[in-house]
Amino acid sequence: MDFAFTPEQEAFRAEVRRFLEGEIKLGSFAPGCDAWIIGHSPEFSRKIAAKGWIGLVWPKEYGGQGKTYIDRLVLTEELLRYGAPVASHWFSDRQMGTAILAYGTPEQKAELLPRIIRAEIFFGIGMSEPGAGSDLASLQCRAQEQDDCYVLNGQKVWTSGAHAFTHLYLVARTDPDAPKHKGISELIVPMDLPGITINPIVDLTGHKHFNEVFFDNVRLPKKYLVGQKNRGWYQIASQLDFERSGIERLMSNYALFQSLFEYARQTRRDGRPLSQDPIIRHRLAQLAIEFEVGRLLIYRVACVLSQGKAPNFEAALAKTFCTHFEQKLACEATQILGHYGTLLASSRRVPFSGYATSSYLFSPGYTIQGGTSEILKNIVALRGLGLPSE
Amino acid sequence: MDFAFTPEQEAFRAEVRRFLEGEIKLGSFAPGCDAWIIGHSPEFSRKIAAKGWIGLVWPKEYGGQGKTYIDRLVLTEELLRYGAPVASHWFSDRQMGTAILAYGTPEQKAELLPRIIRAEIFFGIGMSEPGAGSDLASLQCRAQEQDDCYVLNGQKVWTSGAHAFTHLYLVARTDPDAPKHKGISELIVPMDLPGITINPIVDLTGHKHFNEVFFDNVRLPKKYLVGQKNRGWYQIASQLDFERSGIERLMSNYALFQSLFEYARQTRRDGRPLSQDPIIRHRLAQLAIEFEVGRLLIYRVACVLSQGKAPNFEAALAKTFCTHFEQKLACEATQILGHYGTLLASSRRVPFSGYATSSYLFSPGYTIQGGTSEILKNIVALRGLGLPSE
Amino acid sequence: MNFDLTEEQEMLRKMAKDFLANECPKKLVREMEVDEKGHPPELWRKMAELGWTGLPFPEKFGGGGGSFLDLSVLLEEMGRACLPGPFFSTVVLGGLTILDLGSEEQKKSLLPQIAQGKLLLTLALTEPSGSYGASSIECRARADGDNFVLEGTKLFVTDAGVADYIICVARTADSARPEEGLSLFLVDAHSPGLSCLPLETMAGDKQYEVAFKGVRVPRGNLLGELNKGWAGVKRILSRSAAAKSVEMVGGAQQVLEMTVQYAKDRVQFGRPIGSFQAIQHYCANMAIDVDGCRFVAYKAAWALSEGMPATMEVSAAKAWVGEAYRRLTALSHQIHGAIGFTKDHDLYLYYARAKTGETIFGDGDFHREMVAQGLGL
Amino acid sequence: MNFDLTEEQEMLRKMAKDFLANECPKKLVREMEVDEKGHPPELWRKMAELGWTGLPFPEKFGGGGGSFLDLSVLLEEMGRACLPGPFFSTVVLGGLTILDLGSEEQKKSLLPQIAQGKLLLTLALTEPSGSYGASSIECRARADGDNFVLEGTKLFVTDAGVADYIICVARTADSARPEEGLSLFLVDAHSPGLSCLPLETMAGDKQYEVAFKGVRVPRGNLLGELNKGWAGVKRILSRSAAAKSVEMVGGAQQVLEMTVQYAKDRVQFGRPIGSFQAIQHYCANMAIDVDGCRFVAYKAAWALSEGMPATMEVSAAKAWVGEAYRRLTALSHQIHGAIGFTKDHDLYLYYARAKTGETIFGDGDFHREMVAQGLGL
Repeated sequence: MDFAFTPEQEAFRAEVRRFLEGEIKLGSFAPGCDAWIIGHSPEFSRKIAAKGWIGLVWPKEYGGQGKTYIDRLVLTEELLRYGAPVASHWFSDRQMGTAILAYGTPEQKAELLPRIIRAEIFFGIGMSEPGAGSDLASLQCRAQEQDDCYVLNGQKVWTSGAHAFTHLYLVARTDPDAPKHKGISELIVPMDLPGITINPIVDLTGHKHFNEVFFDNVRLPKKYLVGQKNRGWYQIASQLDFERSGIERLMSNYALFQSLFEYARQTRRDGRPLSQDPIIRHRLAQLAIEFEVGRLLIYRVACVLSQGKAPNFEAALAKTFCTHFEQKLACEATQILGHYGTLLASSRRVPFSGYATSSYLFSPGYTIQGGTSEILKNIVALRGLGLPSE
Repeated sequence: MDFAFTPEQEAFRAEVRRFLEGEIKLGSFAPGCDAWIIGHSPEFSRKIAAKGWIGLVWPKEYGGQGKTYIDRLVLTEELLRYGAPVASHWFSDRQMGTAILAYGTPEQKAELLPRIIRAEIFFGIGMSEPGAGSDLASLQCRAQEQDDCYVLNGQKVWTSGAHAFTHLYLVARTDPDAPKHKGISELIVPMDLPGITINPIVDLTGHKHFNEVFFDNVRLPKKYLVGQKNRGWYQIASQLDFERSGIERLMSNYALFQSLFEYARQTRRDGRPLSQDPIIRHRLAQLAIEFEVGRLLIYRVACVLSQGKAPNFEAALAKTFCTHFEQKLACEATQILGHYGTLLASSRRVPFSGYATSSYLFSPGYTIQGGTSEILKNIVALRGLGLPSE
Repeated sequence: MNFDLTEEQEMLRKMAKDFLANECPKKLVREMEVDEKGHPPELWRKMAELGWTGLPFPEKFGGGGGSFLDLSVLLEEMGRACLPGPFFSTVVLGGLTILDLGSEEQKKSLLPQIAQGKLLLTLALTEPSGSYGASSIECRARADGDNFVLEGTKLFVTDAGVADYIICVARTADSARPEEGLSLFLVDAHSPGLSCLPLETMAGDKQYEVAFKGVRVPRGNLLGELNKGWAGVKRILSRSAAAKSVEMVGGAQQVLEMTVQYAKDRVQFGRPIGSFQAIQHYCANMAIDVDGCRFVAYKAAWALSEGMPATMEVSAAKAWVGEAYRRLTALSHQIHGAIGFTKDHDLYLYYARAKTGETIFGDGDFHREMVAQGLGL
Repeated sequence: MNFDLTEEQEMLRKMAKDFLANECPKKLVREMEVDEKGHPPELWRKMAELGWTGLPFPEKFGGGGGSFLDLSVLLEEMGRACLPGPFFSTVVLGGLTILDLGSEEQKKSLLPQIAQGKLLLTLALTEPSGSYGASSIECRARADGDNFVLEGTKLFVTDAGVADYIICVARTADSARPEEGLSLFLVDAHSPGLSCLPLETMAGDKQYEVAFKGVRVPRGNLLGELNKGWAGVKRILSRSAAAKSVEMVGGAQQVLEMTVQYAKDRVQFGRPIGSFQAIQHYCANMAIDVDGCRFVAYKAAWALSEGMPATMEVSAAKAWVGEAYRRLTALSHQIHGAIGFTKDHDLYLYYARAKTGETIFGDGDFHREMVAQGLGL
């Protein structure tokens, strides 16, 4: 066992930090919560790309760096620590590129991976539908073969940042007559095709990064099919593990976490710093401990990946724990702030940029998106522990 | 709404208290935890009977007092507060007499109720079997009609205090060919019949009040059938509500609850009374609040009963909450006691009679016996909220 | 021992529920979140006509002669409906304070106007420390002839923007004990030197920062005894915490109902999600919490209604209900899944109010400390 | 970053697991609960032969030259097996303390004997206050010629009844700061004036009240520097808390495995109870806790093994693992239902040890305070 990073990894971390601090000084971004979901900045992503930090673990032949998943962990941990606006390339880097590497044709790899790595194209995910949430396999969005195209009709929903992506990684039904798990395919959809309409959904914080996406006879050339037709359900599983295992499930609100401790040290209430209130000390220490436990659960997944193995229930397990932590953080932070914890970011008198309130309003989604905690616990029980299904 | 007791009820409460304090002074018992389960004292039960406090709510024609369920609440609350040894008559008073009143023949009522009320006979409950726990309806204990008897064969388990009761209220299978819910009957079994063997089970605290009870061709006269043959499953439901709704689900450890507060006030650690430690204050206050919430949930059931209505999901709901409280109490108490919370009652240096340790060891059973919390939550969801079954 | 409402109270509840379902749909609630006033005057007029704004005042002051328990029934339904506007501020914080502390003359002049819906009030208690202890009051009032002159800043003053009068708690004398030397003043909200700056909150309630700069208040507007205001403030806090608790019960009840309905309607994996044991147990947990909240909150309201001291009952209620309501809205979010994660969904309204309700008039930690003191710890 | 054990450690683990499965069945564990000594000398001899009692000592002292991490692997399996006896006391509390604080001469004379299984040790730290702060040490040692004379009472001294030496922490000088003036002594357990009275505990571990009445200890038995013992005690507590944490991980792992197996085997309503979603989610919660415990505990052990200060790592581990293990055994009880509610069921052993493990060397509250201090709160 070794819980330390290598000197090379530490040096890499220092390099990432220097870069990000430099960018903050330049005013290229201000640290924020949930920046990996809502912080879209193609310009910033291009800076990241210029550093070679997109596709860090991908093969060099496509422009990747061939580094390990531990290196990627170091990178993503720092990007999250600084709340950098990395949403544009996040999904591509986390799971789409990996899916293309696993199932794409040589042409797809050659065409798409270098462009992802150069931050020329950005991928979103089109999975959920109004009738297909946890029960993803019941999705109804149709992709019907017609000549040299798939004709797309239907609706996706809760599509993060749909307006900001150049491409959507879509799961659609290619065989309506097959059993529901056996008629699904994965497709890449350029967002500039005619027939795509995007309707924003306003989330609890007032942001509009979730969307409904409608497809009305969208003609998608067949070359955009990824992997085997009708095998999408089986291809998607590993992608979901990537979706669930990243340290963004723990550190979405790192800006809040850090600010809260600072606030508790510096703010006096009833004649002493908040941090001297034994109940608040206790709450903060417990948060710090849970953060540490969550971090280790995520590190473990990176270790599994770095050994070339696929994470399985470990990703489900880590996401369940960590997203619960994020909700608890939001809840404790707003409680410690008291009245101040009800003020919106836009309000006068709001402490540390309203992170606490934003986080309280955004955090219900953490245990839902990317697999609800219930589905994930089912996975841990069935796949991880071998319990019998119903 | 009225959360107060009437002056008559308060006077009754005072009378019960005077009596119990008198008995303690006389040395007839020492207050203890779980005394309603493990405190068997036919002698003490006869004193209670002499006061007219068994069958308080039953009709006067059988020797009862015809009082309300609120009166009974007052009585039971005080018996539990003082940890009086009332196990011998508890089940009879709580649910068996009521079941006989509801389903018994006139002869059964005339024979059994006055004897229960006079503390001449004591009933235990024979429900669980090795293969029939939560799934009670799968019970296998057989009662086969033969001449003027039912011939009993099979096994019961977790039978509280079987050795100490004169009668067992048994659920047994009278029709092995019917669907499982439709072949069950309720029977009264005098424990002195030939063919009954009792094997004690040692619980976590070292007590032996749980038992296995074996029936080997026990010949039970038919007059001991209660209600309709093969309708036992349907008769038993209301009995279970009585089993679950009493304030013993909250106050089994009242001696611990009370002692813990006293201990915290009087014990100094690190230079101040434990009660001045903000974390401990917080924990104790929360316990007090949860106790109050639990008490109200139980009082509500008594109110329902006192209006002549049957409690339903309300009993399941109250038991779930209150038994959880009891476990939390044990857990918090042992934690506050620290090292002292690991000492057995028999040890030197043990604080307040080892209530905390005993309670920690006994409390896992609270959320299991009388209906597991999972079964009870199913009931709340299905019966109370009308959610669809699987 | 009786857990039922009286027949009259049941009628009041039903009437209130129906009225609010019609007159206060969620569309209105959302509109009022971004409305400067925060309530439609027309609705206020109707509530006054129904006698709600005067419900808990004696008939001789133009009120309905109702009890605090009657008022609680109304508040519960207001919580269910997420009623916007200054009812709580005017009636609970304002009117009941005047009824408690005011002189006969003050009551005669003000309570009938409140009952008629002509006067809006609020309370300015909290200061930048955000806490509820006596030592947090730094706002000062010094005597100057026939006036007192107020200096200081109050925060989180609900509905200050529409209030006609603001009851301000200020320090009128120095003392070693922070509980001594406090007084309450009925301040004309349009006094020179008084300014209101809006705060923006997640529940869209109308909170303000109120600055007092040399605000002159006539001696006659002193509420209660000079320098002995703290006992009155404690009673205000007690009433408000109990009132907020029953209001939250209404919200919790509504969240339970809408969640159970959704669990019955929403189909995944070919069956209603409410048929999954995990969802069933979540719903059961919510039902347990709703009942617990209801009883503990109403017991506090009942005790106050009966004129009992009720400190323990109120603190138990506020500590429990505040946290349970928040817990319950979080569970509801989990059951609703993504669909609840938009501002257009009603759940948002309750989720935000649960957090606000948990904080205002003392959170769980605050009231646990009250309970600890009450227990002699 | 590597979460795997080395090949050698995996071998050690497998060997330990197999050995203990054979040599330390639950029957033995139960027998030892009521045995006065608390362990079978034969088993001790075998463990010594395997090199376990000397594992973490340098080879020059007759040890195996293993690291603290190697020792942790062994402790985890001991926790899984509920190994009775004085291994923890002798090796972790005794041997490692001598290795840390002892003079070269003390190490030479004692460590080989420990390694050979010929010497049993324990630590007498806790006093009637039951807490772990320096101010709780009231036991005194005054110099008297070539001796120190000990007076005082120690509580919860594990295995004192079989120990040959008891390391006693005593106050040797008065000081304004309670951390100053403390010293450690290696006390012959058979010294005149030393008496051991057994305490009875739920886990059946052998704890004692040890009274020192004018117990004379030669100056040469001072461990470490006079009056400067507290830093050493803190290191003892750190090692012990980490060691206890990995030991608890072994228990937690075993509880998870037996519970999952039971959920697969036990049929109710015509299906294995492990097919019910409520049970599945309980098991998932347990699995999450086991993994969390494992990593946080091993990180602490690793940090100590690497010679890092590790205060934060150890306190995070002990606070988390203590509470998680207890939570996990409670969940296991719920899944086992009535069948787990007898002393004959193995679950009892873990349930009791989880509670004891939560308390010893500081509970969650204690270690959260350590973490708070470490965070500069």
